[in-house]
Amino acid sequence: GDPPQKSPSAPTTANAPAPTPNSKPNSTPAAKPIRVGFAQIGAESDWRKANTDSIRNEAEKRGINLTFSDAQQKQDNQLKALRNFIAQGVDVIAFSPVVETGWEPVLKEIKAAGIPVVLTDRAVEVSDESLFVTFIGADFVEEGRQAGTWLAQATGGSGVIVELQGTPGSAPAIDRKKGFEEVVAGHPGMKIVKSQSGEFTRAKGREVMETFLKSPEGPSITALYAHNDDMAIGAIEAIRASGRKPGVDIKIVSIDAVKAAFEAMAAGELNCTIECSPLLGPQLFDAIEAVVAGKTLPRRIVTPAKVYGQATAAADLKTRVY
Amino acid sequence: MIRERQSPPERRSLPHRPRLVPRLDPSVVPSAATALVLVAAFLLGAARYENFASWMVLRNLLVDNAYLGIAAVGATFVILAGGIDLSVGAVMAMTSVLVARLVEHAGVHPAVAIAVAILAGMSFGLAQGSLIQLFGLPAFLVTLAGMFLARGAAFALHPQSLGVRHPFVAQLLNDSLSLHIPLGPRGVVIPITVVVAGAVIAITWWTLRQTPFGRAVHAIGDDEHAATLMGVPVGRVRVMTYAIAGGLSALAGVAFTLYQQAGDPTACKGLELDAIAAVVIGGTLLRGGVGGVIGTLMGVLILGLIQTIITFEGDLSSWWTRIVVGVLVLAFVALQRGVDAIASRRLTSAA
Amino acid sequence: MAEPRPHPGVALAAIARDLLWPLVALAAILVVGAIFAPGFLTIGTIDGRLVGTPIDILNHGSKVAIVALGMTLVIATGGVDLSVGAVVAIAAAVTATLVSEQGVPWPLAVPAAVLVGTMAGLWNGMLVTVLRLQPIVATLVLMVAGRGIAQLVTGGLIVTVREPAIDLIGNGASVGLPNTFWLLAAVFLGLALLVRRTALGLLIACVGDNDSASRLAGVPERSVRLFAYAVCGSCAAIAGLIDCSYIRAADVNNAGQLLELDAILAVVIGGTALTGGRFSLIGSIIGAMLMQSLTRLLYMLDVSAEIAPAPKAMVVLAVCLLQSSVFRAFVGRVARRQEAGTP
Amino acid sequence: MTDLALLSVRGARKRFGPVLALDGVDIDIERGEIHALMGENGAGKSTLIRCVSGVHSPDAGSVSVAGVPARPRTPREAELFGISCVHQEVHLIPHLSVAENICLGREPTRRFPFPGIRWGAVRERARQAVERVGFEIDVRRELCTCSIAAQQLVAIARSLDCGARVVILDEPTSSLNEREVEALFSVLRRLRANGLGILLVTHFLDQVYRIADRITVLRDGRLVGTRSAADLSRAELVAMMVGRAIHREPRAEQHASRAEQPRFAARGLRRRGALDAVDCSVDRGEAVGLAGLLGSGRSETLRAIFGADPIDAGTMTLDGHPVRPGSPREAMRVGIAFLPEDRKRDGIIPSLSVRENIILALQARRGVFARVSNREALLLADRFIAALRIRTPSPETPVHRLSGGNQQKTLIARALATDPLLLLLDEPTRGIDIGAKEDVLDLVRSERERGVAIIMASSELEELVRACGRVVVLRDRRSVAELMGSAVDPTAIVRAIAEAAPEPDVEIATRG
Ligand SMILES: Nc1ncnc2c1ncn2[C@@H]1O[C@H](COP(=O)(O)OP(=O)(O)OP(=O)(O)O)[C@@H](O)[C@H]1O
Ligand SMILES: Nc1ncnc2c1ncn2[C@@H]1O[C@H](COP(=O)(O)OP(=O)(O)OP(=O)(O)O)[C@@H](O)[C@H]1O
Ligand SMILES: [Mg+2]
Ligand SMILES: [Mg+2]
Repeated sequence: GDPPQKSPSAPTTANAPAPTPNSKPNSTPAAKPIRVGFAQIGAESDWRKANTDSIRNEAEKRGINLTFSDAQQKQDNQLKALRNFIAQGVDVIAFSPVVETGWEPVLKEIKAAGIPVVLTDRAVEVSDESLFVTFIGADFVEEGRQAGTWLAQATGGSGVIVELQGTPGSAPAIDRKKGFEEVVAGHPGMKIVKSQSGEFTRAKGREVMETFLKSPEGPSITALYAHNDDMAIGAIEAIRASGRKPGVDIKIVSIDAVKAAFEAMAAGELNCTIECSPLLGPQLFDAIEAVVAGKTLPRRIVTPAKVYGQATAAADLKTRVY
Repeated sequence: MIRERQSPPERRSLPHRPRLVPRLDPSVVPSAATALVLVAAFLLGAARYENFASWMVLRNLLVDNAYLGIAAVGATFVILAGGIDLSVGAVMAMTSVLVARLVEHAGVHPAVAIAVAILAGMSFGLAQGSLIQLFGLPAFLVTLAGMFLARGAAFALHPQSLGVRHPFVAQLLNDSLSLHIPLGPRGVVIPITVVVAGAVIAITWWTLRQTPFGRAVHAIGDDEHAATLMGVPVGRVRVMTYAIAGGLSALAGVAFTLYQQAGDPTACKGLELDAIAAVVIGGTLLRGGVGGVIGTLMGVLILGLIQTIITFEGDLSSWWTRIVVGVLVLAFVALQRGVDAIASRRLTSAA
Repeated sequence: MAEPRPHPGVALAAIARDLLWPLVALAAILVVGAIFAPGFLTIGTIDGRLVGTPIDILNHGSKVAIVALGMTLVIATGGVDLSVGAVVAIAAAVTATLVSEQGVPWPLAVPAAVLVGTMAGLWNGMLVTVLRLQPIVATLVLMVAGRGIAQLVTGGLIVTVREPAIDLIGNGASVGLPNTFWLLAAVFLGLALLVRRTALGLLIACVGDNDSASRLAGVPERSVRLFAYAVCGSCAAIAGLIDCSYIRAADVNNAGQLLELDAILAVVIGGTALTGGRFSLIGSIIGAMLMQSLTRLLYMLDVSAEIAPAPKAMVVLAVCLLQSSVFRAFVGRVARRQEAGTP
Repeated sequence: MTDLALLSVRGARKRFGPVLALDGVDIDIERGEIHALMGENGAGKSTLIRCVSGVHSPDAGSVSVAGVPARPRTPREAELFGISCVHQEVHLIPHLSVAENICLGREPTRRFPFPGIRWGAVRERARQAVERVGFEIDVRRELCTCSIAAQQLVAIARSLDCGARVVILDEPTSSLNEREVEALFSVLRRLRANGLGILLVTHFLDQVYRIADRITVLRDGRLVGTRSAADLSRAELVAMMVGRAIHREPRAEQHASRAEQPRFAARGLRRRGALDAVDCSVDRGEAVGLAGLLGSGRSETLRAIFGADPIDAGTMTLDGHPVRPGSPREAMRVGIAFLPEDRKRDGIIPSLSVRENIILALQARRGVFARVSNREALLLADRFIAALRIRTPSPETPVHRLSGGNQQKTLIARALATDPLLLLLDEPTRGIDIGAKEDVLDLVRSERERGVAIIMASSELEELVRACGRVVVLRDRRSVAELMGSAVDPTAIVRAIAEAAPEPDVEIATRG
């Protein structure tokens, strides 16, 4: 996808460009409420928490009977939950897969039971595309590209960059790295000198940044790209402790746009964050209701990535809900 | 390893007179307690949730826990022999990636790949067992290191998850090799992984109860020094238990690969603790020497049932899910303890 | 038979012998670091405090070391505590919520967090001593549920802490060295006094070595165990404070993840047997610092995070092999055989 | 003649760190001979046996079986050479059945339909094996539910089951009563008649002279000599063992006058399944013995008094005040000390030092915060090491390195260090050599003279008679008689024990 830039207005993802005609059947068609089984990855971050809240609130608002399951970041738990959804006889199953592979057998069972599947946030890799109806979520590669593009602009296409990657093997980590590298490859002046996993956490982000700063390349670092805001915030601590000014001596760009990132931007310590909105609830249930109503949906519904900078941070902070 | 002593054995009157009432075999008490708890939990679920008491739920319980079952059987061997194996989950991940890699990238036939993976797992277990036996290193430590190594190896083999698309794998799972049981509206299909897990449990039961090797496993777990003095080849038996556990972890990894038709280096994190919990809930003492595989089977089912109950509960937040899992595990262990204690008091007073 | 009279020197020699290999390994890692990772041993100053990788190691290692100290006591009683990671999260959550959301002043919030940790430890101890659960299982319960409790406290969010006093714990320095180091020193001294000046050390070792005999010798076996778990909980809570201070927030999902394994490894490397009995507090600190140095070294050598556990495992195995008398005897035999083989 | 010896050891040497446990020991065991191995605690008897049976490998020396060099590296290999061994502490598997314990490692198996153990055959063989030692037990029972004595007999049955040519028994009689000892000896005689060689370690001189053909004595790891039992007087034997003369203390004089108020009195102690109305009292400066058959409730009585097991009914008074210790701790607080019967399980803290083991009870009594200082601990340790002649390289040696007898003395020292009002001794001389036995009995006497009240359970009537002025006889978990003054003598005790004891109820019936 190639989402256009939009003006900052908080939870407006429902009117994203993709969902086609049938995105607003707001009254439930049957007297009996729709039963939806949703298998969430876990509650590993504020982003995820906002995502969960959005889905729950929206379900409540629309009077949908939601069976919610939390997989604690484990695929096996999620698989069990999906099978139990079949046993419970829900009308629609939605889930955010922990990893991309490994869903084929269970999706086949779900299909055999005649239950439509909607994916959110992360995709699955299956040989048979008919196993799910649609996938609603951001494009991680695009996010990486946006971050790269912003950094290229901010630094005039040059810089000594260090990268804090996400959890090894996870789809966002792989794709955000890929998108960013694409852009960097187009700017001979930009160089990624260090790249390590900070496992998406503040503490690891801080620790790894400390080592970056103490390596021989340390003094020459001018920019940091972090796969999520938490790692960037951890790294800010490390930069400050090393006697350099985060956001000034070292430009920092990260992804997610959680509230803490806006606080950091307002304080001038973070330069830019790319939004990957977690508020997927309205979009998700639009899609689900459409499926129940028998309408066809596009295979891919992209939630747009949006770039936030320091300039508007203080104002944005007031309107952030997560 | 981690030692937990029980209260001293029940002292019973020595003079042996023939009994009118046949005595309950003390070794079955813990398993019986677990079974009781298991049935009670299921009935509770059935009373509380609609659609709970269905063949589908029972089948899911088996399908979703087959690989954990196989891994837990391996853990049973090791724990009975007085050791512990923390490498289970990592070895599963390693073998699942190995199979995927061999099949998808090297074009090896899945059957061969599976054989290679199981051999790899056994060798891994063998290496761990040898370190433990030859140099007297604590099992906890060696297998913890093993866990790190195997996890590293899994990532080195392939850094992301990798789907297995070979038709043979699909065929392994398709109807021809599965059990069809005409129950419920659509019939129940039991995939091959469950059948394999069942066979593993049956064979293990036989091995542990009916063969000299199995008795030696119990003996070295109970009192290693005595077993040595009694001429049991302690070293060989111990190393064997780790090799078997490695092999079974690998088999579990294969089952996992079939289960989701993919190899994933991040898979099964922390599964070793589930396996150990299953073994312990099943009444096997971590100290070794006492317990058996039937208990483990029930322990696995109890853990699975907890998951099912949580899904059926339907609206637990992440934290309540964790808290409920913790509380339920505690409740099961405590209940089992209680039933066990009451039963053995019965036994003593009957004596 | 002439009885050689033991004097303090004997005890010191014994300690030195036990710590030899962990120290050798630590030195080896530092040397490797100095050679292959430029700047690994460099120490400079900023604003009158020392900075550099060794200081970072001290700073971050202190957190693990404090947990390892508590864990040492539990392991010495023949148990193990898998819940320390979860207790770290709970303590961080309690501190952050009290300070940031309830507006409780830090001098109350900090003891409250430690108290909560102690209670968590007591809970574990109760399960072990009263319900007689096996320690792995007993503490597994809190390991699973504890993180949930922490999330419950924070509502699943990362709670930011802006209290300067708390910030100082993990990010400040006194007399040139990080405050975490001084905190570690204080915990160590406190515990060392407690176990050496009172009979606790002896009683803990007895209970771990043979609990039934200890009971018959009048040792209050349950209280001793309870005490060990409670101390372990408090230590974990202190680590929770540090964790909270490092990132100026309570990140309950990630705080203390896998910390139990690090702590156990540190204890074992430090020479305390997992079967219980004799223990060495200083050994555990060395173990923790060794693990932390290794982690740093691997970062600096650009070893990717997914592979990094493997070399760590190797080092742990190597240290334990060196400590194992069986292994040394084995090496000795092989060496002698080779000597004999070469005429 | 030596060439033909069934088992022959030459120049065995074994060093444990600083201790030279064996120093060039030679021993020969002939066909059809019962050979006694004697020596004080720590003389190296068990070490010698372990070297022969493949537990330890000797540093130097040779072993041959019927002239064929044999160097067993594992107990299994030793069995293949025809050497079978019953070790000093019971070494069996607690949670396996008696039958399995007897057949473990050599179970009869079948191949069809599945390979597995033939349980019927296992049980049958086990039944025969226990019958051979003249002992009756349900072989399906879990071993840990049997008493130590029964376990000892199972171990012996096991060793005889494997068709060995040389049978080695390390203190097999230490937990057996007279009757069982006699049964065992008749088995040994039968084996001797069948041409087996038997090596027997025991501290009981009577038993040695009753059964042994030759006697080998070790002292401090060195061979003192091998003599024919018939030519060796007791005095000479003792001199060989200890290198000094033992003066036999006269039997305990009767306690002068029964005081108004006994120091300790127990009435109607009852505990379901273990005790059934036991009365017993003891004055200041008196030693009271508990006599009875195996399982008659002696240990249970002592444990109940000490609060180690809860009682269901009964009263106890100490100096007139009612006491009812709910735990050993409480018992110790009021001044009761206890020496447990099972040294390995309930006694030693294996990896702690002798010093720490000695002060443990004292420390526990004083409480956590009143630490026994190093100085005081060393003084105490030195005092008891000297007083009890504990043979240890240093007070800092881990106690598991000591020989069994010296471990026992360490435990007695632990009890005495608390300076108790009432001392409970359960089999205090089990597994102790005569020198040490004298030491212990001396100690009992001197403690008694200091005013300590002592209750002592022992299977050795001789010893009981010598140490105690009064003996309470237990039968079927009740106190049935009390012998005093001149009535205290072994025959009277045996009569009291046997009186009205219905034969079939005694679980170990002598056969053949
Ligand atoms: N495993 C061991 N490690 C260190 N020292 C040992 C070991 N086994 C025995 N010893 C030492 O060897 C010496 C001989 O001990 P051994 O057990 O052979 O004596 P023993 O004659 O059997 O005595 P007892 O009659 O008390 O059983 C003792 O000084 C003992 O401390
Ligand atoms: N190890 C044991 N296992 C089971 N029952 C026992 C055991 N020891 C004793 N008993 C039972 O407890 C009761 C009292 O035994 P206790 O040990 O007090 O006897 P004892 O006279 O001291 O015999 P022992 O010679 O074994 O020391 C008896 O009924 C006996 O059968
Ligand atoms: Mg001996
Ligand atoms: Mg007794």
